[in-house]
Amino acid sequence: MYKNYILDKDYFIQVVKDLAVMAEVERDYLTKLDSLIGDSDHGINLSIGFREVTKKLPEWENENITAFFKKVGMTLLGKVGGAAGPLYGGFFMKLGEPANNKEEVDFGEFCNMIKNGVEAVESRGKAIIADKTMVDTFRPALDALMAAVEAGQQPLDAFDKCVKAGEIGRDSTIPLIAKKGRALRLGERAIGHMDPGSASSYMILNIFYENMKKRF
Amino acid sequence: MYKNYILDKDYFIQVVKDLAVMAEVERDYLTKLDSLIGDSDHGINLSIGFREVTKKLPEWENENITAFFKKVGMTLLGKVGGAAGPLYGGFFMKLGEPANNKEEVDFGEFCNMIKNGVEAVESRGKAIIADKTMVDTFRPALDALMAAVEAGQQPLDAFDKCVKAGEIGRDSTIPLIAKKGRALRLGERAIGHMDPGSASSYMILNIFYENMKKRF
Amino acid sequence: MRRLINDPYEIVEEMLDGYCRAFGDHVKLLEHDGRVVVSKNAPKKDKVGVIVGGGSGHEPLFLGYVGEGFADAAVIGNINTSPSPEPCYNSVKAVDAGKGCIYLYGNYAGDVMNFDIGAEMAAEEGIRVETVLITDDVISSKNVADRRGIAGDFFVFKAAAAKAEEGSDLDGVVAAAKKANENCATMGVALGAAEHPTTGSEMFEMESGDMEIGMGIHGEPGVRRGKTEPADAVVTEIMDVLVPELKLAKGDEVCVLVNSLGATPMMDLFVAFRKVSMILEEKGVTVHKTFIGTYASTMNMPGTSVTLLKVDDELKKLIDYPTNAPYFIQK
Amino acid sequence: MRRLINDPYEIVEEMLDGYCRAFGDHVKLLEHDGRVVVSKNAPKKDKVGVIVGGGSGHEPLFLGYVGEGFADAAVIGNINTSPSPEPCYNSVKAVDAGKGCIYLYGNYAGDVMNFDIGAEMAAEEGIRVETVLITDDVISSKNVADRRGIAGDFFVFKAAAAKAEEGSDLDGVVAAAKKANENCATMGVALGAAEHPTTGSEMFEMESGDMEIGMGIHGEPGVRRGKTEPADAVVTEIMDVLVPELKLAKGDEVCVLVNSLGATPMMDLFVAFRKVSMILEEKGVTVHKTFIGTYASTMNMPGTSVTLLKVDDELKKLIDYPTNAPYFIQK
Ligand SMILES: Nc1ncnc2c1ncn2[C@@H]1O[C@H](COP(=O)(O)OP(=O)(O)O)[C@@H](O)[C@H]1O
Ligand SMILES: Nc1ncnc2c1ncn2[C@@H]1O[C@H](COP(=O)(O)OP(=O)(O)O)[C@@H](O)[C@H]1O
Ligand SMILES: [Mg+2]
Ligand SMILES: [Mg+2]
Ligand SMILES: [Mg+2]
Ligand SMILES: [Mg+2]
Repeated sequence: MYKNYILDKDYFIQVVKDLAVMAEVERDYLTKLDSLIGDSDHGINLSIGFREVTKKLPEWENENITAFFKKVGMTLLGKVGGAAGPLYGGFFMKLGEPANNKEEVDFGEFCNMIKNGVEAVESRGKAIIADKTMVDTFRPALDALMAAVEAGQQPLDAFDKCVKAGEIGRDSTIPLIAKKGRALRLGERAIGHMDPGSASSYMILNIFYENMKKRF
Repeated sequence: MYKNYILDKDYFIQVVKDLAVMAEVERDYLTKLDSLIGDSDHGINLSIGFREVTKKLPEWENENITAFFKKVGMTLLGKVGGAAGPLYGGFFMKLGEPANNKEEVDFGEFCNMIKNGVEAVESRGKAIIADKTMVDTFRPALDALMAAVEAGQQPLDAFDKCVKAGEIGRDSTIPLIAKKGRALRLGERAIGHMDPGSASSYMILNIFYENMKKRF
Repeated sequence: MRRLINDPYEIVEEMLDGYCRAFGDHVKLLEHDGRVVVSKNAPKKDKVGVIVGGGSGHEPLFLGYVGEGFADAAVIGNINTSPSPEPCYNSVKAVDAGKGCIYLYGNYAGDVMNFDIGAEMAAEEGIRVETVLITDDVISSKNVADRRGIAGDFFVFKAAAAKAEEGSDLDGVVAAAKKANENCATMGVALGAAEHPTTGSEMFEMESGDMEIGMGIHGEPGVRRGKTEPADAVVTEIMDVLVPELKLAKGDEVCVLVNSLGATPMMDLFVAFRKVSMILEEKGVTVHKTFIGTYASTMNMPGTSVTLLKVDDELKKLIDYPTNAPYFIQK
Repeated sequence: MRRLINDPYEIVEEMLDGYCRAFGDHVKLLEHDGRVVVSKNAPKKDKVGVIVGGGSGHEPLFLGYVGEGFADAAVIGNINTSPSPEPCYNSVKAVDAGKGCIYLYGNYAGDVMNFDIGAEMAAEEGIRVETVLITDDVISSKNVADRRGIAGDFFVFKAAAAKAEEGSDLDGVVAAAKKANENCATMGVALGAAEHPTTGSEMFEMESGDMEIGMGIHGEPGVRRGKTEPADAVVTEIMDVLVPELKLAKGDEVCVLVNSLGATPMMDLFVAFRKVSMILEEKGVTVHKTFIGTYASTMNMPGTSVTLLKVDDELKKLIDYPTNAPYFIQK
């Protein structure tokens, strides 16, 4: 069904490059979010991780999609630490698996990649919806994406739904008390603040989307 | 010649009480002066010293002038430390000596008291005019006082000369490079700043003067 | 920013290089992993390996306590960020002497995830690694298991390390660490923020003259912000939490740690200890040993924490055990 | 103000009370003079009395170095202010064992006046007291005799105290102190001001992001103010002064002290030492021993100083001499 909608290595490389730019541009904003209910480093953590990714990126140009994202994920896991290291490390390491060592995937396969990545975050962090974490972005985004695919929508429509649901999910963290992560101990003092990981997760999904618009 | 101009214990007690008030009111101003070319504590030092003096003052009410100022000076010496402790401690300890254990002095004897006090500062600190210290206030003030006495001037006129000369001396420290005290190492960076000790010395002389005006 | 640094993205590597240049007779960096500080004595024959770690920015915490009679290795993360799994695993490989290893670190989600992966990797090679999470920050949660680890790290590390030195097996070391952790309670107050070298600015906003009770050592928000009160009042508020937490009663003995979070004049720590001591005296609680200084910091955050460790004969012996690490020497 | 205090006019007394409560097995206050901290071992039979002192606010400087193998007494002044003559004299009475005493303190006019009166009072009772003024702050004056004493105090105290422990007579102790002082050079940089508890505000104005090279440990103005440069550049500027000052050449040996003025993260000290070490390495100068931490502070002033002590066999032995004072323990 999505056979004509192909995402190749160039697409994914561009996404990763854009993620690295995002990590710099949004570094202080994400860190500021973390300062209100965490430990003021979420943006810095991503920047540290993606700087390392950027440094190594040229070496990975000949890898297939599975191997490529495994390296991206391993690099984040190894360089970042904290909660974001294993979570986003896991996300990217698992992202490539459904690509089955190929050089390109169609949109349907890509959706399975996203699914695999999100599930990695969930299984590593054990967070569920309304715990005030990145899962509040990822899970509804994934559900919306899968529902749209199920309904046979066009890729851009489907991914628009995905991103929009992620955005709503991200904003849904604002009134929550946290059940996971550093904000957990804040109790009611966490209310009124957006979870930094939910914000960065939204940015990540959106970069996949923006690049997709240039393709489809 | 000055036999009719009597300064009694009450006068000196009032002077010391006013000095204690001055030390509080001017604490931060004198400290600020010291922050520019010293170590930011001259006003604090005086405040610490005169708080102790105030605490003990009631015990000293029956002392004669000599013993009274000895106690004031000893208290400053013991409580203040730094440069100001020995210098003002010495000033007050020696101030009372020419009063020869009496309960009151005439203006001529009082001038000798001032002379004795100033000389104590000079002999303890070994500073001379233009070293950028309290001597720049005290020495010209003393010289002006003695000249006026020599010329047979009225007490208030004579002490007015004394205080005015002290004020000019104080201001004369502004353009100087320091030869003594902490400002010594500043070289040309001391230029443009008033010496804090010369400022407090002027205040001290002025308090003697203001109280004298209420008597004569 | 009021800090003297070079490239903030290199600060951890430069710090570790400087540290090992300074204290090369005590420690070295692992050749193949620049985030693991290992004691020159490790692995020590027939001794359980004691591994501590966490994010940078808490110095001397973690690396300063690696050395003779103390920890065998410290695993170092980025600023305020747990180390990643690889160095956690590498530290085990470096210090294990066949008797297994213990991981000791503050209870933070990030640290747990990363150290756990390290432990799994070690387990795959048949090396047993046990973990004791430190949870001394009493104000951080009602639920003990959710509490953070802060300055109490020092006491837990010390007790476990001494137990390992005494030749105990891993279970014994775990038991000693747990016992120290259970008898340890800390509460802190922040008077301002640390400056993060990467952003070049303060980690959160706080007006001069304000204080925040219960703030974490990563600058995590505490429980109450208000005007700074006199030292004696603040210490009293802290002791009113710590004393019942440890159920201290007449005749009990404690060790006390008055800790600077980084930018507190030592003078103020002595003033604070004075009140701690007076309150304990009043309650008939004896002080076995006092530690005052920078033991667990948040870079240049102004603030102070008070830790009490309730001690019995065993804990006293473990705390008193001779140690010669660069930032904790005891005869 | 970002400090936790009570009445600022009581702060020195409260600090001393807290200190002696904490370290009562090492030191005590003189019963009849609350400004003299005396070692529990003093007077030590047949030993020259080693007395250090100066204003408060430099902790652990002065009181922290009183103890076994180190100073016999510290005389404590108000904040940033030399002690008055009486405690200077009382300290001599308390520690003199018939072999005379040495006064060691930084070269400040106020300290000289007060300690000199103390020495005169002791002389009247036939007790010989010699003074060695410490003048390690190289940038404070071209004229060596006019220079201030700052973090180098630590090395001079250490050398003199060890010499006294070895049983030397007063002349020998004086000679050791002079030798250490002559071979010692310090230069510091401040990045901001300390907050004075009495005024409740910063001791001078300095914008965040500025630095002042050569500022004194009482906040005395230095030689140059400008934008804060990278750590390596600042350390290089400092070393460019210290190395020629001590005429260091290939084959020479030094001890290094990288000192926090109070509010410097330890991380930054290690980064600074890294560059010190690299520069010395390049010049073929060996480091005998390194000290990094808060050794001489200015309450909560952000800033760092670097001290080099050029050592020969005698000085090495004196610096290495075992010590057990609350703020300096060495095996
Ligand atoms: N158990 C978890 N599951 C999912 N996400 C989590 C979990 N714990 C924390 N997070 C996410 O991680 C974010 C914090 O990341 P970061 O600041 O980089 O790490 P750290 O908390 O270690 O400083 C939080 O905002 C939250 O979204
Ligand atoms: N040798 C000296 N002779 C006279 N006055 C001096 C001398 N040294 C310092 N002073 C005076 O002392 C003042 C400083 O006093 P203070 O700040 O209380 O002491 P400190 O310098 O010890 O901090 C200077 O401003 C100067 O007027
Ligand atoms: Mg964070
Ligand atoms: Mg002064
Ligand atoms: Mg973190
Ligand atoms: Mg002073």
